[in-house]
Amino acid sequence: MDSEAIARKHEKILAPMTRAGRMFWATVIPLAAIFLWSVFAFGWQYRSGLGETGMGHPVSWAFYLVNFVFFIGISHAGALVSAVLRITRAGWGTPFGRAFDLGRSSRFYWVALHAQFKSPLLWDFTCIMTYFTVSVIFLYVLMVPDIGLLRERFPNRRWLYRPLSLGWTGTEKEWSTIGKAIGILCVAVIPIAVSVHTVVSWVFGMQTQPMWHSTIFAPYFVVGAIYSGIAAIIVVTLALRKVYHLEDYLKPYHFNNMGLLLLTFTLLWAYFTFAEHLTVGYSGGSAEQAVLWSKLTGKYALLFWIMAVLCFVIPFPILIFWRTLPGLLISSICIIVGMWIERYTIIIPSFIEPRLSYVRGDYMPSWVEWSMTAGLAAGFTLAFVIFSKLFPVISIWETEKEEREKESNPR
Amino acid sequence: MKKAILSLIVLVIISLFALVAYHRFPVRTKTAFFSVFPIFTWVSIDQPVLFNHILHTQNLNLNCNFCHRYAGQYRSAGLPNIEICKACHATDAMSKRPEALKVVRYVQKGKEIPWEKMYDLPKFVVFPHSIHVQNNIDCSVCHGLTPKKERPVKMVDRNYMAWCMDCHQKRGASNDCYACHSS
Amino acid sequence: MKISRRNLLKMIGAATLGMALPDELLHALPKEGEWIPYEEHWSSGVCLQCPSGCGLRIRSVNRWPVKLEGIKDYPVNKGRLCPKGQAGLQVLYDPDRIRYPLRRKGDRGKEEWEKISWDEAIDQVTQRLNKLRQDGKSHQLLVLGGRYRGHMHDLMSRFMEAYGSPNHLGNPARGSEGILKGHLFTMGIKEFLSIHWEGVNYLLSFGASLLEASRSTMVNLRGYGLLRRGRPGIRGKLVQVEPRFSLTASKADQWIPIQPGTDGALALGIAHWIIKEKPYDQDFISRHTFGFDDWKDSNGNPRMGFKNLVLKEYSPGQVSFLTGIPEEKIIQLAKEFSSHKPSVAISGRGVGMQTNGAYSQMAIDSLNALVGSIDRQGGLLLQRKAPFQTWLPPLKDSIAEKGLSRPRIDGAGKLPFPFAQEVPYILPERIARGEPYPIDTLFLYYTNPLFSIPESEKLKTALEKIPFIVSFSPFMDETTTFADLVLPDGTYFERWQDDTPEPGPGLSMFGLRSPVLENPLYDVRETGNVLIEIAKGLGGNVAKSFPWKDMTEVLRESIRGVFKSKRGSIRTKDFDEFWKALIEGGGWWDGAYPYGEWRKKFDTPSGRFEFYSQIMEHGLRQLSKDGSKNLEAILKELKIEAKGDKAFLPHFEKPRLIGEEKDYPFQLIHYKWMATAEGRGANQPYLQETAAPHLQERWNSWIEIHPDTAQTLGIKDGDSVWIESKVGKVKTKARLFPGAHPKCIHIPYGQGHRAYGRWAKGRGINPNDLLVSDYDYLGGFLSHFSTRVKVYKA
Amino acid sequence: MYRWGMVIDLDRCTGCQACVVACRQENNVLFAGEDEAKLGRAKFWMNFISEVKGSYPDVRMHFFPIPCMQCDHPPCTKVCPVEATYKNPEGIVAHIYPRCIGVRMCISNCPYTVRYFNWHAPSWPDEYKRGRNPDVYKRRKGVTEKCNFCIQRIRKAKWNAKREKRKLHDGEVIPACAQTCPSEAITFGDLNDPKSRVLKLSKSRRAFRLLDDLGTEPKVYYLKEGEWDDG
Repeated sequence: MDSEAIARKHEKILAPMTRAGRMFWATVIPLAAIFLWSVFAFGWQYRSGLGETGMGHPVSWAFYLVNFVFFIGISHAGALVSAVLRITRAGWGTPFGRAFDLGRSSRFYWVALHAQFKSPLLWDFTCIMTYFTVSVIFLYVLMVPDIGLLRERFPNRRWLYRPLSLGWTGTEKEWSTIGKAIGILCVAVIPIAVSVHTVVSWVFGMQTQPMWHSTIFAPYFVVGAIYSGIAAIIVVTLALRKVYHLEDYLKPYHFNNMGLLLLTFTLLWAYFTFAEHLTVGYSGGSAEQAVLWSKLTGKYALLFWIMAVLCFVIPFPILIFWRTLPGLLISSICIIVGMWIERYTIIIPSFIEPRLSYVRGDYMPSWVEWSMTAGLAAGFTLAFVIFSKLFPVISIWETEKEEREKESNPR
Repeated sequence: MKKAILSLIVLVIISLFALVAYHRFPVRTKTAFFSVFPIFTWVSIDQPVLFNHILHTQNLNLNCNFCHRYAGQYRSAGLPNIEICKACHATDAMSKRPEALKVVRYVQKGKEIPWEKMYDLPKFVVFPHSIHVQNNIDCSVCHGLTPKKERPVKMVDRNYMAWCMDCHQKRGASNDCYACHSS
Repeated sequence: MKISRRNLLKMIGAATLGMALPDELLHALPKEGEWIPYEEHWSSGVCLQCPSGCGLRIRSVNRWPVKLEGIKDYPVNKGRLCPKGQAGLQVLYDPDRIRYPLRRKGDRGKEEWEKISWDEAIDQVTQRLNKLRQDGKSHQLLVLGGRYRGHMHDLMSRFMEAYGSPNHLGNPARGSEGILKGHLFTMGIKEFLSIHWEGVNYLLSFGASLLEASRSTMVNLRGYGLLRRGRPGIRGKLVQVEPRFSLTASKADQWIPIQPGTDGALALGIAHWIIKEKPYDQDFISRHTFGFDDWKDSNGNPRMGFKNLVLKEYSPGQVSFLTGIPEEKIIQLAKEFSSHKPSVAISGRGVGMQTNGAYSQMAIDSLNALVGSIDRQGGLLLQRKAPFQTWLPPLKDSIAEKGLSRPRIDGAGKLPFPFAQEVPYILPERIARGEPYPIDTLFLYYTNPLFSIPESEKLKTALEKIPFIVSFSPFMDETTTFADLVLPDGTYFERWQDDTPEPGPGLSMFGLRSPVLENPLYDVRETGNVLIEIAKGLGGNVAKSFPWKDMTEVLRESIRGVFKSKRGSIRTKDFDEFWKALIEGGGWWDGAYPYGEWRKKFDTPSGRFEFYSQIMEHGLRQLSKDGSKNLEAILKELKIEAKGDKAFLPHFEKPRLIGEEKDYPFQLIHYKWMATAEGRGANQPYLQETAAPHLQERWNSWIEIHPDTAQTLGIKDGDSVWIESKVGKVKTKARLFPGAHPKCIHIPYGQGHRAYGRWAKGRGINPNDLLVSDYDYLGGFLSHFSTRVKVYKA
Repeated sequence: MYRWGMVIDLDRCTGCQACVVACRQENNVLFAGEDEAKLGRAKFWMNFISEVKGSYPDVRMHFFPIPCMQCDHPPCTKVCPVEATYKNPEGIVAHIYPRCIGVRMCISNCPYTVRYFNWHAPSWPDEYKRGRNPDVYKRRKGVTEKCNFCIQRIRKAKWNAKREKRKLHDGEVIPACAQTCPSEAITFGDLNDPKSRVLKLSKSRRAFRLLDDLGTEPKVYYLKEGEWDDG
């Protein structure tokens, strides 16, 4: 089949790329506004210092770290789970998100210049950079045949597609090369993605702060990341399906499978959370106890129990008994919000109750932090929306290949 | 097409490398540069009065400490104020050179000479002149030809951390950051 | 920064660029100022952040002072400084200092000023004073002084004498007069006593805030270290008797909570056990005291002695009922106090600011007499004075004589304040009523009554009645805002002044301030010089009474006496050398303290320590002769309940409280803590930012409530509450503090300024706004702790 | 080689906080102001922390001044990605401001919470600028700062000693906090000098270190409060 025919066949996938209706602008403009506002907020913060946030002593890391861990979790889990959907690419921004948090953000590259290998932050930096590079290549390679197709389909966008398509023509040799490349990258991306989140957790786990200094932090964070990642994918896919009318491609059984996966991770997450708090509660020292009780009954009890409800109590029965599309949507949104709160309750209470029990502190995010959080979320979405206008959200050639395989050996 | 991509990649790599090189090995790049173009090592500074060092030190046999009177005891060496100049240049009796007459004019007006500071270290560096003088480090190690020239000149290739550290290492001085970095 | 469109664009630009550019390109480095060689030198001075008078070593770089340290051998502070002393440079560099003489332009208190020259300002004062004098109204000049140091007080007194006005109020001991009166009645001593910390083993403190705001902060802080670990093998015991769990209580070995105002009773209860069980110092009692046993007067009438009174009325059981302290604790204290000699009983504001203050202090002094720890190793030290040369008396002309013969405006020394030297608290009433005569001109020197006197509104209306007010303050404090003319003094780094610490370390000594900077930072002049200039301008005998050119000459004349004594730390051949050494060393001090000079120091009719105060008796009998009232009536007017001999013996008088218990259920006990002790430090950000030790509060005021009390009132930690007394109400934050007395509300003192610079203004509350004036009439001082308040949520 | 250490006698400490103010004056630590202080942004290289326990009339209060502990195994230096902080040969945990990029991991990993961050650029009132110590660098916004045992004093004393070709003797160099302490609770000196007072006190029966079980090996020792016993 020539490319023109394929394109016509998958008009539904390509259609969103040509049409920019009212809905599109209604989405993009507010998102862009929020995003620009956050840029302004960052400019403000850059100018007058990190003091514009609500951080202080001893709460020296707060919202930005929560966001960093949360978004990195979502985007990386996306990469792990989704080879079909390309939602992960919006997560590339997160490594830069880390730079917002620096006192002198203009010097983030000093981490490379004056590297000290003892520091977990350096590993963090290295892993994220590696992951960033690999996943960019991975997703790009996966897209090359589609871009070749698009180059032919949209002549007025050739300036963009031509260099990106690397002169793809779809010969046998090219197919076999790309197959090999994908094979290698598929294997490579998984350990890297796992390592990224492991290292993010080690940034905490290697510190002496009470409740952070825990051995299960690495798997706990990975599970949490995949958990929130799947939820995010479900939400995004459902949205795409609805907006771009992709019902033919995203069938309910896809979602059922996703729901089952989510259910598994609900249980896994609950298990890890229980284990984490049980060990601390059963045997921990006084400093750990202080943090634990501030989470269970103290200052952070409200947040903690909201998190427990959102991450387990609501989604668990829904996922068992009511695995329909609305059910999935509700539970996924609950999980996303809940997981954000989980990151918050991991990071902030340890600062408020530091090891030296005499030190007192408090934390309330400022407008800058709220704006940056909103901006990050908006930017995330915006990037994806714009991306979906430039590239197909579902890989055409993979769908095609799948169909061809089905045709060649029908069951 | 391929060429364009390749050249792009090469450009990115080169600029990355340049960035790293600039920050990581400043002294080496700079010394390499100055070894090829030594002429740029010396920068003459337009002082309000072109002080003739060689005349004062060799012909008149004045000690550096005579004008830079804190060099032996303090962090700063000190720039001469007109009280010191006054000792000789209260009138034009000592010398009638145009530069000397400028000094006389300053002295008579009672105005300080607005010397330009030539060797300016960042504020976070503690450079005690006294210690270096006591350890018999010759002024020219850092100040180059200044004491032996007719015009005030500045040696531009010296004010780098690695250069200081090299020298410290050679002479067995401490290379602890706190030896020089102010708290 | 305003958010305009331009700025918005800039910021977005900055944000985008920010990721790529190093800081230096965006924030160009500030251009280095004129490069000057690094020149360091050290000079000496004396601190004036509190009355301790610590010796200062001042480190200056390029002529600007940058750090303060203590003078190593200075007897007060021995090279150390307290936080207030350390923050001293913020006094010198305060951005809100008055920089030149000011004349009022707008209405009073509106703070609209015009700059005038010094000559003009001094001229104005001189002309006014001259006219007043010529009109024969010289007594209408009133001087309110506060922190006089050294000879400044004498100089001002001399001016007033030569000028002819009796109205000089300048008592530096404001707030603790009760202690002074106790000392006066028992020992005839007019100064505070200090503790021989090197020797003391057992310290019984009746509410003395030793570690917070006591008299001599530094001697006590240093002394505490000595008491604890200063002597190998000996660790002294400190017992703190106080209603509130203060910092001192927390560092004491034992804290004994007591009903406020009953310290005297406890002291007598302890005395009871000591007298009964007889471990007292019989030698000291028999040789150096009067009125211990019953005695007979010259008429042969039997009189009651201390022993009988105490044995009769103050058994531990009775005292326990009064104070709320269990009997066995009283006995334990008595046992320890009498067996761990040298032991000392001391007191603080809590005792000295009650309606029964003088008697309580007498009781506490009696305890010291019982164990004989006065003027002895490890006991209380009596201040020795430096051998200054006295000046020739001022020349008084007929106007002066006439003016001085007028009664004082505050009526001190007459009923109802027979023993007061001065009663500043009564001034608002008297001035407002123009009684006994109106005041024409008021001088304010280092005092801020609008802040420090309760019921300041009354004073405000009184000040309106005074046509001309001159303030010498370096800072725009509350009262200075009401002045017509401000003649700013320099700070203590910018003037010549001697300084005798009061109380100091006991031995005779003085310090000398000399200007640190060549010229004062701003166009200010030290008040001593201004005063001399005014005197010269007045001409005649007033000018002749001031034969000196300036303050340095005054000091040189006085200090010549010290030079001539040929003793102490500086001994030189000629005076100029002595003077130079004095400036460099910061002060002069005697070698050793002469113990046991009771005969010389006790200034009582018997020349002994008097349990039975003959000073009080003679004074009152004198009054009864003059005013034809009998003694009984006088005692009644002084609101003393005791009758007969008991009135002249240490005894317990019930403290009076103002306000009904059902309307105002809590007693207001304010306290001081180190950083904001006197309210003078409120304009120093380093002190404002120092944490209150127990609650870690900074920059603000709060009240302390007992958690149980707060619960019944429905108040939670951090709530904002109203505190209301009969005369006023204020709003502030409530903090729950388990160390607060359940029946009291505690407020720290020192905040609540309405002026006094950017750091102090409008911050927190001033407990003075709540206080109701009541007096210890016998001592003639204001009682600060007799106000009842109520608290409710705002 | 010197190994600087400090002993704080809690039995002597009066809670006056002279050390706190002296440190700020010596090291140009700007006050934060009320609003910033509420957020916990006030910097105290020598901090003062306290705790009140119990109920009336059995109330107890513990407090102590807390400088940087200058750990022998500092947790903070390991985590710095750019090596801006390190333990210098004399045992002082140094922080080099120009290198710092402000990730604040050293702050979060300091179990004693004695590292402070410049949330804003310090803005000194012009008048106060004259009173700053010229030996101490003015920190910029976005860098961490901490106690360094008044390195400028140590450095100066060492220059003097070098001039006279000798070692520093005990008590010759002391930081601003120890220098001002009214009750002489703070002792500073060389832990390698067998005759130094600080070594003797650190071996005292009353000596303990904060969070000793973490294995950070602090070089700041505290001496427990003693008890008065009758007799």
